Amino acid sequence: MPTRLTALAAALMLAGSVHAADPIKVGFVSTLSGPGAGLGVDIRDGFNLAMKQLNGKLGGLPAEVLIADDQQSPDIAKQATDKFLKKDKVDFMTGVVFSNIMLAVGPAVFQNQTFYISANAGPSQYAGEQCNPFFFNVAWQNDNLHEAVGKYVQDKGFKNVVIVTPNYPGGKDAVSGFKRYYKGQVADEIYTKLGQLDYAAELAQIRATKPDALFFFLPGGMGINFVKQFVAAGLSRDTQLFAPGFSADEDVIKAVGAPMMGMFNSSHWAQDMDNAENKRFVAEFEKEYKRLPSLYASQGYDAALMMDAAVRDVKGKVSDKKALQKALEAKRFKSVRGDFKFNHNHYPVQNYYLRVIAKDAQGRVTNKTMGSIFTNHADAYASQCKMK
Amino acid sequence: MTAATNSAKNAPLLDVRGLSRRFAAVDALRDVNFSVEAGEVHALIGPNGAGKTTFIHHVSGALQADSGSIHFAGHDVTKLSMHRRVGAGMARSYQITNVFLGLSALDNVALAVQGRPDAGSSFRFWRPVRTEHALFDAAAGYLEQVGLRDKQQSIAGNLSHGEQRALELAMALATQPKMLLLDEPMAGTGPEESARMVELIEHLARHVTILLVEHDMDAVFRLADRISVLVNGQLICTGTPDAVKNDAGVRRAYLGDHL
Amino acid sequence: MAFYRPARWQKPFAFTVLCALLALPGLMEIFDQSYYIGFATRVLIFALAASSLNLVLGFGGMVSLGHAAFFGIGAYVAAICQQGGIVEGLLAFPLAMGVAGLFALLVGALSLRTRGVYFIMITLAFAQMVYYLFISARAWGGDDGLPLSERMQFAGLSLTDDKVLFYVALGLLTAIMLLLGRLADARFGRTIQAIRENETRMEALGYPVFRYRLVCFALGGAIAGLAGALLANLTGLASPALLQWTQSGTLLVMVIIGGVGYLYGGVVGALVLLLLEEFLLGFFAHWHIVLGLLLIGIVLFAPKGVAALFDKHRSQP
Amino acid sequence: MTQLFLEQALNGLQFGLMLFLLAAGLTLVFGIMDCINLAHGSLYMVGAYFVAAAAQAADSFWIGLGAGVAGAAVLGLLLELTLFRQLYRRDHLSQVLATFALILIANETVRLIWGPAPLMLNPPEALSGPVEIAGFFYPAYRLVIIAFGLAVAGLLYLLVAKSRVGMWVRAGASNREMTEALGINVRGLFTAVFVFGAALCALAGGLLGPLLAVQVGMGESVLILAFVVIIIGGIGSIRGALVGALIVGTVDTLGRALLPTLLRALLPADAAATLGPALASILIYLLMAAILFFKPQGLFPARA
Repeated sequence: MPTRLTALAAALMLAGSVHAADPIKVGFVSTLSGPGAGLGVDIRDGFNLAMKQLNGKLGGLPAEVLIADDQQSPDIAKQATDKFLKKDKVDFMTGVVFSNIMLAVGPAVFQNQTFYISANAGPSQYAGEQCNPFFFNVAWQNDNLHEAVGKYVQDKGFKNVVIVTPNYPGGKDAVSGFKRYYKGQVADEIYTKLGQLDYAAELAQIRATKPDALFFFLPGGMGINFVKQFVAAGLSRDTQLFAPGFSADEDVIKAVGAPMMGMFNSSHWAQDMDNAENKRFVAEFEKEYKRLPSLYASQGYDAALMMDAAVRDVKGKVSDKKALQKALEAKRFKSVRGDFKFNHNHYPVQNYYLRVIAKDAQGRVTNKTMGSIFTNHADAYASQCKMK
Repeated sequence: MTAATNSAKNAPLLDVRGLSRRFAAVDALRDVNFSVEAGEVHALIGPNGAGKTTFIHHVSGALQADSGSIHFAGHDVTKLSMHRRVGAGMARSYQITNVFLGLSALDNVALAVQGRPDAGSSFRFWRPVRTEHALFDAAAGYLEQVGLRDKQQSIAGNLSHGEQRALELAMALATQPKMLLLDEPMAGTGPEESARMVELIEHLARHVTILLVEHDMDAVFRLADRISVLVNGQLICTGTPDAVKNDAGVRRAYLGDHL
Repeated sequence: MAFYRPARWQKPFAFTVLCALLALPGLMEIFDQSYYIGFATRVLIFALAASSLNLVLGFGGMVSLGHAAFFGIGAYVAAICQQGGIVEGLLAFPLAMGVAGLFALLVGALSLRTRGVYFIMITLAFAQMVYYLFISARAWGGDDGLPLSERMQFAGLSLTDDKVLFYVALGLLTAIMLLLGRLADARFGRTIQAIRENETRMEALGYPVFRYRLVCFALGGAIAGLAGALLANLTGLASPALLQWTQSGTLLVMVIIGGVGYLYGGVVGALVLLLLEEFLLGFFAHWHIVLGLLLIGIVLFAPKGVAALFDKHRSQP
Repeated sequence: MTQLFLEQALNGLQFGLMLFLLAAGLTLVFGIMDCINLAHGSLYMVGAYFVAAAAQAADSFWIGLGAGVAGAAVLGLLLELTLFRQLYRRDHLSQVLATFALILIANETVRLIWGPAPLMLNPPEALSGPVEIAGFFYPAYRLVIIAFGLAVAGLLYLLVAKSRVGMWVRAGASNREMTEALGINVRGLFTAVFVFGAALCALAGGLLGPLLAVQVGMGESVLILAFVVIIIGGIGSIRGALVGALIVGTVDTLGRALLPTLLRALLPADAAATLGPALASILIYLLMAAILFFKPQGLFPARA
């Protein structure tokens, strides 16, 4: 559903001649409807907030953001991407939430020599052997947040863990990430259908297993339902819940509320992080959208900042792909997560923190940063990437 | 019935034995024994709701009986589907006119010719039908037999009721039947048309065996060699028109109902 | 519903359109609109799929709500072939047709024994079963679908060039339309149309109705399989979404918009629907509301176009 | 193990009863009006949205449920009067097309009004926790759903089997012409049945809302299941719908729970877990095919 959202300076468009400036075009294909919609909407809102702060410009040039909903379906995403690449001839692509969709649209984007700035999906394929000069991930590699949880669960001495993830590439990455640092017994690995909403059967299975900890990665509405049903089934009495930040951020907290308090999770970003960029981001996001930003929103925001800095760096000459790649790699923007740099595979090397869900000073249930789990952590696949 | 009976030389063309059928709580047909000899016109009569149409449906294969057997031309057709019975030489016309209204009279009959086993398979995907002259020549012949020679190119929907019934007869004939099942061919026709229809059936009867179900008693007594009477799902009498006319049971069932 | 009889202008008109289409890719390149070559290819492919349903629904009178299954199977066969190293379309496309056709034969053999709503729902249920099968098959990509790492070849020509794919799709559509046009007028077409009009009468004329219906159903499935194989090449993905029943509904809508039982009904319907989608969507994101109202309008106020063609008093599955 | 089995059986019962609420209306519309209604799932979706919206506005789940069900009944009434009444006498193709169009309209309208993101509906506070039964904890809310389902099933039984209206409905399902000939206001009866079906849809949607998510497209997948239920049960039969729904609910839930365990003995964990749910969903269709093979009219054919 490509709704043409013209974020370009209207005055300039109306006053200037048609040829005056070819705007920088960004194709934004994301999941904006269905159970995964919360994620895409947050990325979009974060991205748009940055565009607003930049006065609708990227690197000082007028910019246009074309938005399409992939409905969490790989082929709708492919169709929309194709249109953006071939018809609108966009300069950047971004927005995809889910790794399976990323893998479906990636080849067409790379073949077209268009830069993809992933604000979320970080499949292991693109971090390792299939790494590509045109792919950047401004968020994390899929495994990272799971690795952080795995390390924490290991350090805390849990011995019997059940893992629940959806059956898709991101879910596989989650399991391998978690198990890379958690060395104890895994009582059961439960794979659900992507988009599943009723977990009655799985919860009964978990109850029968009697684990002391449960690690789950269920993005969006799936996680919301899972936590609600987990609590309703009375399982929270005997089993400690752990999740990556994806399953314990504002979207889930807002829907589930107080029952989530005390749940530990991992993230590379938190809304209480103490730096000027983040304070401005959180305050303005709340003002604009009347809710707290999630990590997805922070990633969308960073993606826009990253494009802005790179376009400025090449002085608007986005057709010079080599120069643009260098500029993107240089990472000349200030991220809301604090400092980080790109690895040679175009994935971030950054810190990961432990968060816990608790009430903040204003009495809202939200995430609180507890300390760091990893510092300057890179992903496990970078060594397989032959790109320099 | 056994094969021995069927192979007997003078076996009837159609031989129905012990046919029964129940619908819910109603006995539609009860142990009906009925036969049609080759070459005769055999009429089946009975009051409304006696089960005549149900009986015809069973003979033609539109319905399957609970018990009993049907033999046709020496073959056991009890379990055969309708189109196989047609292949064995049984053709039927319908109470309600049943032709393809959108096609010309000639096309209607050609479709019937095309369905014949000797006309070859209809799994032909390329050659336009209109170039298959053999089908249309044969069809024209049947139209002539029923007196519709001048109406070949008329769309069936534009024909008069009587003409449509005649067209249906032509289609039935085109299947080259050994026996024609005519279900109330006079229904809904005016006096003039009925007279023509009676003539037509008389004419056809010279070539083909006919099982006739009809309400029009004048027509029945004029056409039939033998008459069977069905009352409440039971066959109460079979015989020559005169014998049936004088049968006490028939008078009671039939006339008694009316008087 | 009358038997199919082409209008006199139909043939020259179709020929003119064909000639115009031959020039389309060149024109699009001149105007730097090569995106629309892909779009036009999509229209051609859906025209093929809708025409295959039109054969089943329009000519055969079978209201199938599971046609997407054959469409999707064709796409998967193409993707599996490509992964398995069979990249020649001359080999893979007939294979896709064969597998889809055989499956249609199986589904038809089971569901054509039923009538009315049962037939509609059973075709729907079979399609849904296929959908779940493919979703579960990890080897074939499960939920994510099976990607083609590269487009196939056709008679040695690489389909990676959008223009080549366009011409191949155009050529195949032309060939199939030619076949369907001849078929409608040949014995087989006459027979299935007559069966649609009056099943019992045809049975009473000695036609093995079931067999003709089944062949018609399977042929429709095979052609849908061809369309699916082409679509997989266009999008580079055999997606389970192609198998979903809503896809069957969309094909049905195409046929009905274009004209049930008209030779070019599927083609016109695919063109109209995809054009509407491509251009209305930009203006009104919720254009499905308009489409829905339009369809209801067709049903209620243009029964000549739809309902009268399938008179209830006549038999139909 | 018995505990696990018992819990899964309860889950199956809960799922089956919700399917019954959907299938009951559908089977009557099919059976009596001979009308195929693909938009039945949309009534379920719209009903759920009504309930969610009303619950948010009133800040009470129960008020929301009542208001939402009433709203859906009114919508059903409007649809029956304006559209379905025209469709009953049409051929099935027209019905398929018109009700497919309704799905498109319903999905888009809901998206227009409530946006593309799912609505969240929370169960009443008191029911959000677990209760202890037979030595294990079970979500209180699921028990409430089961209670509702059983109550509706009981009510329907009384209504259809014992009341005069029910007699007409049964008569209508088995022989429409006869019922009309007996001078019963069939038109009014149709309207009433349709409205009742719509209300049951909304009830199911509203009750499942807190468990699942209220979102666009939620009606389509459940519609197919409802179809399977009534094919198995026999079109037009309430009893068939109940039995069919319980069979489908139990087979689906138990299959989903036990097949992976079974398969795990034979296959690696993730392969087993992948195959399991899919096999379980196919299980229903295989069951349907088998039942149709032996009883083409379903288990409880309404028509003789």
